[in-house]
Amino acid sequence: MTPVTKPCSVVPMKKLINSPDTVVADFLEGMALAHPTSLRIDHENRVVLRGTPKDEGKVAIVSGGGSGHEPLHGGYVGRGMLDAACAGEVFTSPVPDQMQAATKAVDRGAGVLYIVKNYTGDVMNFDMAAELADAEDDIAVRQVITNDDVAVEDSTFTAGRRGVGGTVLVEKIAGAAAEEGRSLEEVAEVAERVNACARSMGMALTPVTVPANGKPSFELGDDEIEIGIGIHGEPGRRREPVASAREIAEKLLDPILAELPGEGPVLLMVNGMGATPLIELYIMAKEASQVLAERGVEVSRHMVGELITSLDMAGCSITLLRLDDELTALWDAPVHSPALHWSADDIQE
Amino acid sequence: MTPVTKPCSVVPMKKLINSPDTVVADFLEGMALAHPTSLRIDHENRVVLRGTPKDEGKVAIVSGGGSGHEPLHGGYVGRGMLDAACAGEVFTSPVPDQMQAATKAVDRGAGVLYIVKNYTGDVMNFDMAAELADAEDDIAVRQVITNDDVAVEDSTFTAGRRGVGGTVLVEKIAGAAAEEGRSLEEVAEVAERVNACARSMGMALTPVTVPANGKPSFELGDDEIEIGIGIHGEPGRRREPVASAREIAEKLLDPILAELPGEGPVLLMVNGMGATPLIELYIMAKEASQVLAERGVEVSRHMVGELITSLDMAGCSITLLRLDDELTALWDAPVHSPALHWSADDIQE
Amino acid sequence: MTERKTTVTVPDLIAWLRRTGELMAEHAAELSDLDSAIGDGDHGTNMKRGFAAVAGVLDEDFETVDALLKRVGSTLVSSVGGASGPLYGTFYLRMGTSQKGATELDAASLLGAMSTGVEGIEARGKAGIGEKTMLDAWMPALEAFGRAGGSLADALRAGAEAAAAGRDATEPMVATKGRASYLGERSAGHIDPGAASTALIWQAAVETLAGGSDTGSDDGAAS
Amino acid sequence: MTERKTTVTVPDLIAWLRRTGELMAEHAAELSDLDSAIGDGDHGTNMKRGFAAVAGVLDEDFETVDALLKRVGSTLVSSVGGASGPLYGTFYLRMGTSQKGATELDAASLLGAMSTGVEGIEARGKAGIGEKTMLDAWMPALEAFGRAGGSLADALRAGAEAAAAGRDATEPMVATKGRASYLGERSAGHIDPGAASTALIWQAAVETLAGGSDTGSDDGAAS
Ligand SMILES: Nc1ncnc2c1ncn2[C@@H]1O[C@H](COP(=O)(O)OP(=O)(O)O)[C@@H](O)[C@H]1O
Ligand SMILES: Nc1ncnc2c1ncn2[C@@H]1O[C@H](COP(=O)(O)OP(=O)(O)O)[C@@H](O)[C@H]1O
Ligand SMILES: [Mg+2]
Ligand SMILES: [Mg+2]
Ligand SMILES: [Mg+2]
Ligand SMILES: [Mg+2]
Repeated sequence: MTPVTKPCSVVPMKKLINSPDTVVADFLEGMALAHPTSLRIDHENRVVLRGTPKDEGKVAIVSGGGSGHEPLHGGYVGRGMLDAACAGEVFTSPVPDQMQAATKAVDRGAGVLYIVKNYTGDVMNFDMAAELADAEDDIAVRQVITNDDVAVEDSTFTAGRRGVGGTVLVEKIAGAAAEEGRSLEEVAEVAERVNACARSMGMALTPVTVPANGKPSFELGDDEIEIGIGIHGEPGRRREPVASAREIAEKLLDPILAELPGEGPVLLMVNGMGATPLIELYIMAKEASQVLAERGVEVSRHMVGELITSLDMAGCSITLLRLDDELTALWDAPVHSPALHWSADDIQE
Repeated sequence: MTPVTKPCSVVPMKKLINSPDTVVADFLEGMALAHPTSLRIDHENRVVLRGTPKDEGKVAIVSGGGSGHEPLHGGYVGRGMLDAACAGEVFTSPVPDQMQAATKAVDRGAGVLYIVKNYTGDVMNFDMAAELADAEDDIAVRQVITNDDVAVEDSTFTAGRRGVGGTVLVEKIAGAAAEEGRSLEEVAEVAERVNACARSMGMALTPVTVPANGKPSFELGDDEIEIGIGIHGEPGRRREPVASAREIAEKLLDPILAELPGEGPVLLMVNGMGATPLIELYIMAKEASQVLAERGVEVSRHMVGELITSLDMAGCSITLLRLDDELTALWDAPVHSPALHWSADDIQE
Repeated sequence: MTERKTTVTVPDLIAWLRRTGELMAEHAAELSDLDSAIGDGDHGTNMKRGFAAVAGVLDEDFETVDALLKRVGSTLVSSVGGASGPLYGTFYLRMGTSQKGATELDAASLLGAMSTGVEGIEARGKAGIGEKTMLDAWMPALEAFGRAGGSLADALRAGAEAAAAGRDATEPMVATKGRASYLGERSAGHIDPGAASTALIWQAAVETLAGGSDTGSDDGAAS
Repeated sequence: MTERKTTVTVPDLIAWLRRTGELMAEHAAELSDLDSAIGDGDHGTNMKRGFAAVAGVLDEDFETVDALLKRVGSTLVSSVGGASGPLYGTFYLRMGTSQKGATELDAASLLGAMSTGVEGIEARGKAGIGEKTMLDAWMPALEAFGRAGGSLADALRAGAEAAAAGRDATEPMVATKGRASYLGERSAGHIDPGAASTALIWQAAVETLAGGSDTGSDDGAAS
């Protein structure tokens, strides 16, 4: 008998999944089971919808993108925020059919706003969907492209700044504006304004492993961090030695502040990239707050947590949004989604 | 000139911290800055308190334990849940002085319930605090020790089952009971009942690195997982090859179901250990729901997220709580804490 | 030597698309590796998924070239996502619409159809030559195909060789479109994954449309 | 040979506590490593932090043994946390209260004081001998100290040797108390960290209370 030789050993992935092929379908089934009444999921089209649609005559908001950024976008479907989220494959834009199905499902006669992160694929797929909505379904669609990532320095020689953390803020505030009964034009305008007033930058302690690839997206030494990363395992602006929370806060905030328009108080969002313990995010929130205080920037609203992630990447991003009274009031308005939740009787801060 | 020899190179830790010594203090400062009105933090005693104390005449609830399990416990301070949380050093029980300060701060004349996870250190430190409260401050104190971890099999030859995921449920439900105005006796009774009806089990994909140690708490091969781990980097019941989400759900649920008392519907909690992406937790929620359906167990409430963690450990735990009408109503009652939040007008599910 | 082909029929196109799908599946890991270096590491799985979906519709009845290609294009649009889905989808959609009612294509109309398809890629992606995208394989390939003269087979081989050369020529380029553009100078030194998948499409064309068993071009994807 | 000591004064006790703190700091990594194997890896930092806090109060004025030891005990309780905080804290608290008003201790009263302290550990932790805890170092140490006869120095050395032996004897034990008990049989094969820190306390006692420069015992912590 010839001895059985072990095939070139492939180390199985350390992930709570069944198979790389079923990640998105399984995830959506889990969401449906975990939120049986507040969400409704169209599994065929991979669209997450509110359990109870919003009132007739209000603008609906659709977002979506590649999966792997949870809770974005499905976790933000709910009263006061999104009406539908289209889940693409991991790190791959959804296809126009999904947006078309979402658009038809959520339109309440007042039109639909698409919130799209600025990636070539997302922009093209949402574009095609908007063309279809217009041509086939006669539904008014407006699009807002978010592009808040200051890590992309030279937007004339690139596909333009990426949409990252600011997207969460656009979705929240546009959602509140739509809930107020504003017109499609007005909701799009406020969404544009949030995007124009938001700037972000991220960093990674570790790369990300896409289930379908099974290996890290880039190599990072034990004593290295990557500054200016995106949310798809793209390498960043530069590689540096491990630094303290304080130093990292400065490395992220200084380029943000250099490009943040306007004056006055800001919203500070400290976001974990997927595998970052909450205790570390609060430490980053402290350092970021202190850096801002030293720079003379008043922080009037805070949000800390894993809000827009990159699978199992450890690291964080910081987003600043320049606030005014209108944006503040829309921010404070109630929101009832799985991942973002506050009510009228909460004191905002 | 003699060449400068590099000292035995210590790889800096990949964590968003300033120094292992300041982790807890920095974290609490971050919490204070991020929640300036809803929380108040006594930095000297490391106690997280509600921004607005509850009404006079209601039972107050104090919990606490080692840090590193965020959002537990500080993230659960708020209306409908805890009145105060005492933060120990990382993975180290707080000291009696902290509980004493918390007790004095939160007592509204109706006594204080301590919710304590069953670890020798926690039990002894809370015991000493209860003795002090009684002797020095004349405040009525009752204690509930949570011990829901079925990974600890032989509780007569051990310090007894550990308190893990069930603790979150005890804190939520006791908090709701206290908010209703029940007596200390009654709140303690319902807390005991939740603990008695809850069972948990956890698993790790990776070990945990305590900042003060700078190295992983145990070694785990690239193709190994650890079943039956605790939340302090303790090794588990046994080591096994990497398995699918479905298989892991069975490995955790079968021992839980073997020890879960009673009949009827359950609350299913799927918890991430600190470095687990939400997409994976929802996949686990799907698999757990399906295993339970096959075992004939009805799931009437769900909670999915990072709720009781172990620093940067990747992995998950499952907790089941056998529900009845009273526990269900208390579960559904509003809660307004940084980490757990729903309001009276949310449809529970 | 086998019979010399001068036209491409609907079954020929189906064979081409089927072979394309096989090559995408074979080279999926390679394409994703290229994409990991300068993008998000999914180009191989995207192409594999898309052409698997295409293979699923190839058994339907197609009377005309445009019926087939439009079905292929919309299948890609509906199944790929990302940047490559709308781009390749648009390619086949436009390629089809340019040949309304045709049941076979000679070399000239094949060139015309593909040119219209590539114009669709340009219109959708707003990129031009030298931006380190799939266009850097498409454009030289079409040019070589048009210039080749001679037989359809020779023209296809010339196109495939130019596509492979165009693919390789993306290596030193600095990307200014798509995800790779975020890397700036760091994008140089890597082959563009979309250019590599385009070279595979041309390899499949040679293998299926040129007639005979000649597989002329090199292995199509970068090693 | 230096003068033979027969009693322990308040300054002697202060020297003992200071030396204990030094040893805890020196051996912190070792103690935490022992704790990582069967616990949560913090025993070294816990002890280091606690005795650093103790060192911070040793400069206060202490007239009596009980004033000093009660202050030490409550400082440990207030600064250590975990299992070891209340246990070691209780030890010094009870040791102090057993000697109300004393300004120095002879061998017999030192033994009595420490025995009362250890009873406090037993009462607080509800453990007994053989459960793989610090008691497995404390109990043989006290027994050897009591049995030793001879000089205070000899008794201390006998105690320290027995503490070290007791520490080593925890290695094969299966823990049934504390965090290590969760490991069941897997707890065997590792020295108990609390027993190791107790052996350090005895090592410090020999170095500071026995008189002379004799440091008799071995290095105190397991290697
Ligand atoms: N604007 C564009 N025009 C033409 N081709 C492009 C453009 N943007 C990207 N591409 C092509 O798409 C390829 C990436 O496809 P893929 O990885 O599937 O999508 P994504 O970038 O969305 O992950 C690139 O290698 C490039 O060839
Ligand atoms: N019930 C007990 N009685 C006596 N000693 C105990 C008991 N439980 C634990 N210990 C001791 O405490 C030591 C652990 O202390 P430490 O690591 O500081 O606390 P924790 O276990 O809370 O992390 C153990 O090695 C053991 O010697
Ligand atoms: Mg992609
Ligand atoms: Mg501990
Ligand atoms: Mg890609
Ligand atoms: Mg310990």
